[in-house]
Amino acid sequence: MADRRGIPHIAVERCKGCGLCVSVCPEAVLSIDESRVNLKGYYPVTVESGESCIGCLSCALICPDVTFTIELLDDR
Amino acid sequence: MADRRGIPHIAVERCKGCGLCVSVCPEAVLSIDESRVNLKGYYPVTVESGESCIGCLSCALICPDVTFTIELLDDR
Amino acid sequence: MFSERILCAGFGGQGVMVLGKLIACAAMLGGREVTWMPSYGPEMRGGTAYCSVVLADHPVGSPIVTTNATSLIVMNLPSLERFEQSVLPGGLVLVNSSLIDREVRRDDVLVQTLEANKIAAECGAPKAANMVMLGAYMAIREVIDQNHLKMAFRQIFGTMAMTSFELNMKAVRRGFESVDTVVVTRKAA
Amino acid sequence: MFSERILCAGFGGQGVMVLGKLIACAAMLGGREVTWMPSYGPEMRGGTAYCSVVLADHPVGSPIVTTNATSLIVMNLPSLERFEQSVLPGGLVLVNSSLIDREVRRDDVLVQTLEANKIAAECGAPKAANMVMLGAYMAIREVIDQNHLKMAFRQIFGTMAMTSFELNMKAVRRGFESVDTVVVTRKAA
Amino acid sequence: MGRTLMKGNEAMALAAIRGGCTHFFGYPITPQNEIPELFARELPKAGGLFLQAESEIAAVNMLYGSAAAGARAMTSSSSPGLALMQEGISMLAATEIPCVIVNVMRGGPGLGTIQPAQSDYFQMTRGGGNGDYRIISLAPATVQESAEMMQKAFDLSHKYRTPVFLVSDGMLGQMMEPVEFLIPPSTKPAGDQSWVLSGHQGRRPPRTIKSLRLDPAMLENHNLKLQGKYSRITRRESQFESYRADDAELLFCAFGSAARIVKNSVDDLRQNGRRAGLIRPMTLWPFPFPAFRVLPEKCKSLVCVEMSCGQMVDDVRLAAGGRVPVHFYGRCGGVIPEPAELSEYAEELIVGGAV
Amino acid sequence: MGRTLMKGNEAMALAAIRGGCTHFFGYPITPQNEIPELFARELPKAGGLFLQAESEIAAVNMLYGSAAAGARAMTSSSSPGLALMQEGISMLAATEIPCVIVNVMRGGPGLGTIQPAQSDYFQMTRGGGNGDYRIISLAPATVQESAEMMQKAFDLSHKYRTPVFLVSDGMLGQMMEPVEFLIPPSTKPAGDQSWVLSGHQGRRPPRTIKSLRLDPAMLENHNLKLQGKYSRITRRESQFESYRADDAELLFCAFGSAARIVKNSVDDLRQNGRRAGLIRPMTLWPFPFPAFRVLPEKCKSLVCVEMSCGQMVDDVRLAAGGRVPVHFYGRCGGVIPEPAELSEYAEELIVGGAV
Amino acid sequence: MSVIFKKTAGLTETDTHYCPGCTHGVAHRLVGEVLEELGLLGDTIGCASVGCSIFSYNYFNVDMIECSHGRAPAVATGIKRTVPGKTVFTYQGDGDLAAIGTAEIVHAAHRGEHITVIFVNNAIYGMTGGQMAPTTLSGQKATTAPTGRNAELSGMPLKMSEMIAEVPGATYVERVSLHHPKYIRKAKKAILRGFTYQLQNRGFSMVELLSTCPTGWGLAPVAALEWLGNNMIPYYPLGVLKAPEEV
Amino acid sequence: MSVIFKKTAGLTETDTHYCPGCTHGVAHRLVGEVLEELGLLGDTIGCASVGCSIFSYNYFNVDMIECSHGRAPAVATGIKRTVPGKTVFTYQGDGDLAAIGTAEIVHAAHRGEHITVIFVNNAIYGMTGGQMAPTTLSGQKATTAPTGRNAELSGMPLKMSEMIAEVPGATYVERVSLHHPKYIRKAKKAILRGFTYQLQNRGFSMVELLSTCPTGWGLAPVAALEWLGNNMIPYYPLGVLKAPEEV
Ligand SMILES: Cc1ncc(C[n+]2csc(CCOP(=O)(O)OP(=O)(O)O)c2C)c(N)n1
Ligand SMILES: Cc1ncc(C[n+]2csc(CCOP(=O)(O)OP(=O)(O)O)c2C)c(N)n1
Ligand code: SF4
Ligand code: SF4
Ligand code: SF4
Ligand code: SF4
Ligand code: SF4
Ligand code: SF4
Ligand SMILES: [Mg+2]
Ligand SMILES: [Mg+2]
Repeated sequence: MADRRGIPHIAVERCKGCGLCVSVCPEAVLSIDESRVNLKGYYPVTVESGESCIGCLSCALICPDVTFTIELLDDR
Repeated sequence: MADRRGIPHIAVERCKGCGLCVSVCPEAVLSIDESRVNLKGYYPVTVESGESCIGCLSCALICPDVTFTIELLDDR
Repeated sequence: MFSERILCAGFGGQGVMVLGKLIACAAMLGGREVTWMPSYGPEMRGGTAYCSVVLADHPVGSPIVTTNATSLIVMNLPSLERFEQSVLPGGLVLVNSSLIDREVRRDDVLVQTLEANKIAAECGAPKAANMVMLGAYMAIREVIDQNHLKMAFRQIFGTMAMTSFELNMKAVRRGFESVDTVVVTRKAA
Repeated sequence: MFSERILCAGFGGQGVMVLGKLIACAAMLGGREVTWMPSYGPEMRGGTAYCSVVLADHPVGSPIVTTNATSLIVMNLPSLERFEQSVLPGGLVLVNSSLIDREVRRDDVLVQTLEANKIAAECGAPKAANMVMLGAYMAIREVIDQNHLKMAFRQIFGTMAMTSFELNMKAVRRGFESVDTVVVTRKAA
Repeated sequence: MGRTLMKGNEAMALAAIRGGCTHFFGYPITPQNEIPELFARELPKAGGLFLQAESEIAAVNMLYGSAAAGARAMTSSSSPGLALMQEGISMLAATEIPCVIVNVMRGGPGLGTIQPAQSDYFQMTRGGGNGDYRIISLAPATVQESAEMMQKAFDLSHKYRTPVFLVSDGMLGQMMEPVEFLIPPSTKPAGDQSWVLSGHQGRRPPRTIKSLRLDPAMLENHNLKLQGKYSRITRRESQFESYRADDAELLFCAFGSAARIVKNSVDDLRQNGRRAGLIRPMTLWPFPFPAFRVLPEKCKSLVCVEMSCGQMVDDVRLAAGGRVPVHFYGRCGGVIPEPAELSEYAEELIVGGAV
Repeated sequence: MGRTLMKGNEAMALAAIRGGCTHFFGYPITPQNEIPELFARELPKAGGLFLQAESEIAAVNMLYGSAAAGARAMTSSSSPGLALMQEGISMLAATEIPCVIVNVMRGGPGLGTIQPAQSDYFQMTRGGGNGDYRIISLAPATVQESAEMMQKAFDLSHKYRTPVFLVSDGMLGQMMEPVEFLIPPSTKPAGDQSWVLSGHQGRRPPRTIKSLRLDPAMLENHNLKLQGKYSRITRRESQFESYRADDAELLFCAFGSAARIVKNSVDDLRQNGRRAGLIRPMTLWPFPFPAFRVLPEKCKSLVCVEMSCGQMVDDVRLAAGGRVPVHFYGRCGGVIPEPAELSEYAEELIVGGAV
Repeated sequence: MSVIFKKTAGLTETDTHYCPGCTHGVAHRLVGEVLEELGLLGDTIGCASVGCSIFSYNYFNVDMIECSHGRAPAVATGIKRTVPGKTVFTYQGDGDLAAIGTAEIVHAAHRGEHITVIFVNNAIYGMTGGQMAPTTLSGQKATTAPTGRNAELSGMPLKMSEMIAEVPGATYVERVSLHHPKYIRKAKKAILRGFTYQLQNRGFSMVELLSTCPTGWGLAPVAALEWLGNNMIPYYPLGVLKAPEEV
Repeated sequence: MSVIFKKTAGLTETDTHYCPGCTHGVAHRLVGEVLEELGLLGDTIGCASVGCSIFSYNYFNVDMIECSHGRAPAVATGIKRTVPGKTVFTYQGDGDLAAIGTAEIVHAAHRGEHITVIFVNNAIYGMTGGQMAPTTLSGQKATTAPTGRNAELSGMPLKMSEMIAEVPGATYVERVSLHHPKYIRKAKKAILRGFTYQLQNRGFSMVELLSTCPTGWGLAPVAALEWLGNNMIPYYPLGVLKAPEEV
């Protein structure tokens, strides 16, 4: 499992900055980006350390706004 | 128990002739009197063999129109 | 303008509703305008059931007969008590004397009594006292004929067993005939 | 007849409702007729919150300020987008330039910008940007005085902790003063 | 079929089936029980569905779902049951769902009685639900007409995509009269089905049936659209019967059961040389104002007769527009007026100089 | 207390408590939630009871029970919630139970919107429940009046043993205005309690509160008794405000929120030299017909303004009785008219020669 | 000589309008007796529902209120919350309680209202002429189920007592029957228990009484008793469904 | 490289109006995914209820109808009985389903309607601003319970699933939670099962989803997830309350 590599993509404009994904990511991949505001007026989430992503889908499962698309790097 | 003696009194004008009391009397004390019609227009129940009454109250308990008053002959 | 306003009244089980329906239906088949209107609701329970029938040669307005009946058909005592005053002077009161043991007190109506229950029993159809009354009514008020009545039976009961149809018609006929044979009390109109 | 019609608008958490209430209440205590009317309902959620305040010397008819505002107090960009056209020519647009980085496009209104969030933070009350705006409004439109404002605080917040009261009043004062110290863009009326 | 003797309730139910009604949802209440009972017997045979709901509220909402899914559906009830349906009816009107709702009126207020009355005129013509909406309201006066109007009700409801009331009462519902089914049975309307919920099959965008519009401008537009429809209906669909009215000095106005009784007394009055007549609204909404536009030249007064304490009289007054006085005669609580008392009332008006 | 800035909803709730209200039953709905929320906070402190019901139907029936047991009780809701209460309201009227029901109106039909409207005028003046009954219907136009009318509502309801509506809307309910509580707090009415359910204690025959009367004559009598009460109320309790109406050529008629806006445009029109005025019904039922009995000599037309598609206009037409034309101007769906558009409309009428 | 049974003072002198043999009358008597025995007649307010028992306000010797169809538990709530010292009960049929009044009964139980509900289940709408109720048995005929209740169309009969017993606020729920004197004695005990819990402010109590409707069922009165015993009891088992720990 | 998660075609492109962190969005996604996976999007009719989820008709990629508050199960009944071949579901909040709509949900279950009910229990009235619901926990604050729900006044919170499971016509009732990815996976399975039973015409299915309302609860979104786990689950135990014998 530690070998599994995921790539999270975020539809940033749909994000409401609720932080649920951040709270459930086991690898601390995500963080809220307080440096900017999206069109909806929220601080959106951002991929902080994409390389740690294990493609566990937790973020995608909990995100109420379905912002995530997750790819699996299957060549590893 | 066989010694117990009851006297059933019937408020005949309240009787609707449904026959429920007749059906539950263990001693066949009661019967419907088809020879007359009460003011309400029903064949009322009548005490046919009062001497057999054991005062079990079955008739009184089942009568939907609360026609019965039952006395106990306690000198026996 | 012809207008016959009938009240049929009795106990719940005596078939007064059907009696009224048969009159209305037969008259309709005879070309009249008719209405039939039941009493309805919980007060019927165990109490008096009655219906109003209006026969006319023009569209009927009120189907309810209250104080202006031209005919009253009563099957039991409480109904006579309740409706005796509803008949217009000169009207008809048809009394089932099997169950009504008092006289009609009005002296301005036509009274016909007959022992409908007894006659019905004699026909072998003890429940058909209403048919006996119907027959008597037909004899006195000549507004419906036997043919239309037969058709009315069909319409109301659908395909009815032949035997019960025959029994009912027999009771009707006996009622019809009894008007001449039983004691008739006619008081001045 | 005196009539001041104010729109206060911003994000949900920015305190625009309270800002409006304080203006209305202080003006009432100063003897004016006033109304305050919020936007309400689920569309508020996360979106723009705004309220209308009307101050007058006669009973107020419509409490809703739509196209005829005499003053607009905007705390964020979406609110400016939405309400910029609602101000009457010659009216006032008070802009929180901490969160609004574009210019007012109208050239027929009086524009005052101030960095309310920054000033509030400087006061040690980072959430009191609305109070800073209030102070600036009071400085420009002389319709309420500090005393009535203090009484309004009591009426609206009840017994408020003295420290937070002082902090809020400090923010109001800094807003009041800032009107002379910050860059003022006045366009021809 | 020829003429058959039938209760008004039965005639309505049979006519509905002929009118193509396939789904009935209802809750028992006197004096309309013959309607659901007949449907329970007959609809399954015709391949339709009779479903007893747990309440009138459930019934009207089942109706909503069924009609939204494309059925010719209906419900029926009596006065207090109608009161419970008001929210649902407002919803049906707002979402423009075609369906038929029968009210076999009984006396009120509250539980009142199970005897006939006409005291739901307001309920039938001015909502009771919230918001601006109108329901076409048909008022038969005979069993024959009950049947005919029932078939027509379905057509109207589809023509205008709107619920339609059929307003009967305990008298019309319970009485038997000869009926002949003359209108041919309806076949399914080929009309516009573009609003029906049917599943998008991936071939079109999803459909939504809804009433909520949080943007006031949008809701106002929707209301104006509805009002436009209501004016069209008002212009085209109001109906009345005029009975010996042409030269009437005293003009009655009455509907349904009351109207049949008034006819008797018009005849009586005429026989006594009084020039009486009747205008009978056959649609309660739209009220037949055109019937009153030109009053008979000699008309001296209008007399509104209702089996209520006076509700339609508002519309009669509006129709009269102050040109002639409007009198009111009403009986209520299940009391049915007699022709004689109406004639007497009219005579008094005439003698008193009111006419 | 002096003048306090307060929402209309809050003012009504506080005034109710001052008016002696001890029991509140209600179900949440926008835009009236401040009412139950204030009661939830304040009633227990005052020894009263706030109970959240499972629905509007339950609320109105709890109200019925509570008031029948002698409480000064009330409920409040908004348009669709009122639609659900119709059966219960008919029952309250039939059994003559004093209580107060607030409607903070929103736009319809159906769910419509949560924004203000006046499209429940019919619902508030012509039932919607079954049967012949009327509810006193008070329509404030300011927050101050909301408070005053609320206190008055309880007194009226007890005076006549009848439910009373307080008709507010989303605008009046949500807006803040200065309020001063001038009417002294009510103490419990010493009035007739002979109908209250209290247990007979073996000292009197059991009491029954009921609406059902199967004998038509009895139900008709009961209805006539109710109608007698309604005529007394009609004679005594109708109320209106007349604003610059004495010499008006163009006379507006509007109530509640719409009326406040009309006042602005009356002033505007006057400034432009137009003789405009306003009659503002403060009671919707009884409608203030006396206000129109004598129209200003110069009055050339009436203009009914409503935040609806036109409901009160029926009553205005009845009041006008054909003497002057009645025009209608309405906005709906949550749209609130602006004084300017009303003035413009009036100017057009004047220029067009209608006035 | 001593009188061992006479008509309770809990009932008025008015004769009932019930059909011959209808056990509504028995239910009335039991409630009247219990209220009399507990000395509560002067302090009770009863809520009549819409069904054949609507006229119960004429029969119980207590203050009574007529409630709209199904709403008696809400009305009772309003009363009890206003005069908590009074004893408040509802008397409801199965159409009233198990169909249109479902929300009101569930939520009175849910809130734990200190009221007693007398639930007369006769598996039919008696008053309106024998329509199917939620409680009508499978296969049982009714005017709106002319070929008998069909579970495919209308589901299996609803067991209200089982359902209400699941509601946290319900304190005491028992089902009893009125088809035989032996059972009637038990029924009375249950009613007594229901009112006793109310007196102790121990929350919501409901007693379901299986009852006959000879008219609606189209059976003679005695046959109706038998039908109840043979058909209803197997589907609606008798007994306590919920009771509080005794204190 | 392969996409292992992307937005389902069961949802439209419209952004939701829900507050940040509100798990209504998660519930929507699960329903959308299940419908997509079962290939039902083109053949489904959804019933939106009155609550925060009223606009769900804008979000689900299926035909939808707006239902009056509480009445969705009756509307769904009308639809399903008219087009039995379509998949019909309701999406209801706890105020909608457990308060005003109690009768409708009980009777849809009672009749064994072949529909699937998605019951989003967030223990509060979200839409109207945080009033107490029948499901609000003991002690939990709400705008109409300013000092917290008081069981003496309002009873203990209502367990709808337990109650509905008692109704004979209910086929499948399960309670799941949305507060954590692990539970969300289970929730999806439950929803899948609910719709599958409907496809098999096996009667009424209901899935209760414990959900958050950060706004109504006055908690930050993440804190709300925790609150759900710590407070709701102990009172509303998760799991299958009723399921059919597998065939
Ligand atoms: C709102 C409303 N709907 C319907 C009715 C008609 N109705 C009167 S009694 C009744 C059912 C009675 O059945 P039940 O409660 O089982 O009592 P029973 O007569 O069997 O004792 C109905 C549906 C009504 N009065 N009010
Ligand atoms: C008849 C009616 N009563 C009340 C309302 C107001 N109302 C709208 S949503 C709602 C409650 C919503 O709560 P819930 O069902 O729990 O959904 P949530 O918002 O929590 O998801 C209420 C009471 C209404 N629209 N209609
Ligand atoms: S897939 Fe798992 S590891 Fe990757 S970002 Fe999401 S939660 Fe973190
Ligand atoms: S869960 Fe979704 S909405 Fe919330 S912060 Fe993460 S990406 Fe944004
Ligand atoms: S008391 Fe018992 S024995 Fe005596 S009559 Fe009654 S039932 Fe028969
Ligand atoms: S049970 Fe009562 S009513 Fe029936 S026959 Fe016996 S005494 Fe008469
Ligand atoms: S109809 Fe049935 S329940 Fe009603 S009184 Fe008659 S037997 Fe009893
Ligand atoms: S109010 Fe609550 S339920 Fe509604 S959207 Fe916001 S968080 Fe979700
Ligand atoms: Mg029953
Ligand atoms: Mg909720």
